[in-house]
Amino acid sequence: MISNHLPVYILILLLISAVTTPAIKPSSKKFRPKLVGTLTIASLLALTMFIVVWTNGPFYYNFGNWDSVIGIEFFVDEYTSLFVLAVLLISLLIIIFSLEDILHDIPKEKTPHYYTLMLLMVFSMLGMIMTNDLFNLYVFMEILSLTSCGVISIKRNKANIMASFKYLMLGTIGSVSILLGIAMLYMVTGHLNMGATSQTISSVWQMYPRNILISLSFILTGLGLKAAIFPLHVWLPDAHSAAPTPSSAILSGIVIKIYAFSMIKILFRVIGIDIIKAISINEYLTYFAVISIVMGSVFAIGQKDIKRLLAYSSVSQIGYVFLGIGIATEMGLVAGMYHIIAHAMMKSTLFLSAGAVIYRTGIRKVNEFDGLGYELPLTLGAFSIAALGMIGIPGVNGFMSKWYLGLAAFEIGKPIFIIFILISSFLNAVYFLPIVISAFLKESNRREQIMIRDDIPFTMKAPLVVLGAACIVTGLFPNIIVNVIQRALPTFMTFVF
Amino acid sequence: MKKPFVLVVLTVLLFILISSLNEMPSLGDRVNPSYNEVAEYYISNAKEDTNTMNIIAAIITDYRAFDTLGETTVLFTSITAVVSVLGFSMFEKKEK
Amino acid sequence: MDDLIVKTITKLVVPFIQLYGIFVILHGHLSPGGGFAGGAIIGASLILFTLAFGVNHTNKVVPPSVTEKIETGGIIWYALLGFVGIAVGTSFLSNKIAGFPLGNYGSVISGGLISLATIGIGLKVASTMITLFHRIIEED
Amino acid sequence: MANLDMILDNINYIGAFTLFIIGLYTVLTHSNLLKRVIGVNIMETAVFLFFVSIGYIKGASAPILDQITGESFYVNPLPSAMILTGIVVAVSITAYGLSLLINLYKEYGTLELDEIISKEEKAND
Repeated sequence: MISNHLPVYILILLLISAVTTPAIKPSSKKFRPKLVGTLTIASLLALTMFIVVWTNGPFYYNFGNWDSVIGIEFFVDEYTSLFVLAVLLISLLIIIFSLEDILHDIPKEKTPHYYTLMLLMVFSMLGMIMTNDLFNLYVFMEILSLTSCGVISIKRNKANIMASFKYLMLGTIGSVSILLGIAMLYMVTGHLNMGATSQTISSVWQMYPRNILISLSFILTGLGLKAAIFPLHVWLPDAHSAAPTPSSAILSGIVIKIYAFSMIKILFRVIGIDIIKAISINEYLTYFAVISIVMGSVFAIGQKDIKRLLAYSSVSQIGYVFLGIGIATEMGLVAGMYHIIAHAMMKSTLFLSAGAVIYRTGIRKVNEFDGLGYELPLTLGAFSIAALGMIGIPGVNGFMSKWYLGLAAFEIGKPIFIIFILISSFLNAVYFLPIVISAFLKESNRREQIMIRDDIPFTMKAPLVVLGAACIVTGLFPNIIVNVIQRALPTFMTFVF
Repeated sequence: MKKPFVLVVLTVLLFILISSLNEMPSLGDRVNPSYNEVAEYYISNAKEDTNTMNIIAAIITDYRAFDTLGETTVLFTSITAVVSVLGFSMFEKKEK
Repeated sequence: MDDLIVKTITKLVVPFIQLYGIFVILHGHLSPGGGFAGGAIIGASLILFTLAFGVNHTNKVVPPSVTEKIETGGIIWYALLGFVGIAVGTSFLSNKIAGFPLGNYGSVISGGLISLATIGIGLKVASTMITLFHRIIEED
Repeated sequence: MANLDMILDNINYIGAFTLFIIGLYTVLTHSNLLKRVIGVNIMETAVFLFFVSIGYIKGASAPILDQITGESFYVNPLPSAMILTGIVVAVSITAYGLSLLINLYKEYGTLELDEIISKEEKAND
């Protein structure tokens, strides 16, 4: 199976284009096509990888042809390739959006640095999804946390630098505790490869139970800190509201989901389902998730600034993913993984449309949104589609993940989770609906600037339309994603090496 | 008021960590689980796999070479991030 | 900073430090040290040079455009070494199977991919240290 | 409970854990931002000490095969190889954190968090 070098081609293509971006002057004509071209080629490669995996099953890729225990190994199964494809497509749309929007935030000479950081961020995210080696996961996580702080602090005003410093400090505490957890796992099992570790853990579990418990708690706190679960989410609102729009879209939409997916990989592929049930870690995960769902929405209600409101709603939405992981059954995982992709689409649409509004009218306060629907029908249309999805109206993909979560909660006999999901949907409605209503139904005191068609540049309208349509399509036909997850589930549930 | 609370929590955490030490494989003895067939493979086969004397150089640039590629990328990102934060582009020069 | 004694001593010492740094890089696969340690030594020697002679003097010696090319070149060089493995048909970054000449045991040119990659890493670490140091120095 | 030889023979792990807790304490409670960067560095060194001392074997020598291939007894090379990568990561995070601090110092003139917060309050009201 060595003939299939696709993962390497995607990663190295992104790396080389990220490294050569500073060499091209931003004013030259080749600058933009090169950026968009790299990501389109990478998405096509990801599509072929998905087709290859869909036809003849998951494959391992060993670097340097070493045995999987000796060298580093990539493991690409159905869900990984779908997630890689989704990440690449959404980043492509976000970068297309940012071509015009970023010029408002940073001077033109700085754009090469910004796009290098963005491409390196996508490179490290794909690395984290595909790797099957614990230390390699840590190295990619470091690149991701460094670039995500760099992407915030590129707009050099006081709020950004302070938010990015706070994010850097808390993010580094998270990754240091994850490294300590990996070190403890290595101390007990002697392997860094995920498959080999999970095999040795099941045999060594009786001898060193406390060691594995402590290492697991370090890893979960580190990942929870980086994925902004409720008690550890303090850095997220400042970071995501101060950042330029495309970076807050990619940060909220995809980056925190990558940490959630790494938690799924570590919990189900390294530790294994029976040990998790034995020490009932997933019970505590569900409690944290439920608190995070409710408290995230409660905080979001009181927000005035549109971006802070969306940042707090990300905290509550990541709670859905962790609720799916905490339920730890087939249906729970399906719900969690489905919501990872569904929320990536919805949150990117919300942040991009909020950015378009700020780009055109400069309005950031939520209560000044009345009458904007006439001025920017397309932008606010995409915003309301995604907002309805977040509330959970059928037909948009948000509803499907709540539906699967409800089924999963019902399956394990805990209907209390369904009540919490309904409460949070209600809370979402409390803070999303007023925006949509005031945008479309209220008169705007800026009547005189009525423009029937949006006059935001085409490169900003196209991503919004595509993302809005994607939300609806995956909402109406969820099996596109669910079948893929169903096929990938055996690798998580009973990962026999 | 925050400091003593954090101090207490951290000393409790330290106590838990150190008290759980005697269950962990102890330091420096030959038999602990991390010195398994993987480590022995590196030591015994490094000579004919890579023909080098320094096994650690063999590990970072041959067996696990992809880690070091990630490493050089971390170096590159740190430069880009620092330059994007500190770099006084022509923009600021005109202001000065 | 432009004290005469410091200048003369740096003029004497810097070449030897750099020679030692290059020695550590080239013997990366024979003796302890390697890409990172050797690069740090060379970087430290250039920082000593900047401290003694001031930033703009070093900028003439090691202009920013050169350091930028070394950084980009370092990663491209590493990826190229990896692609040799794919070109030959084995997987990315493979050494002995990809037919790299392993040379005879114990000599400087031995270890195929290892010494080539170590040289690339050494230069990259050295240029990273210099650029970071110059960026932070020029700031205040 | 902690008899003396248990402490003595895994002193590395105890040292690593205490350093980790000291670093965590410095990061969480210090008002000066520069001290927080130093605290993060202490935590990183603690984890590297812990990671390297996993591979340590009493009486074993460094994993460099000497010329006369005497069959001597080597330390586990994998953790020390991994730490090379970790150290470079720690350096780049500190470099980036310090450059952020330089910007903050130019904006606020101070690195004390409470002064920054009071300046912030004065600024926006």
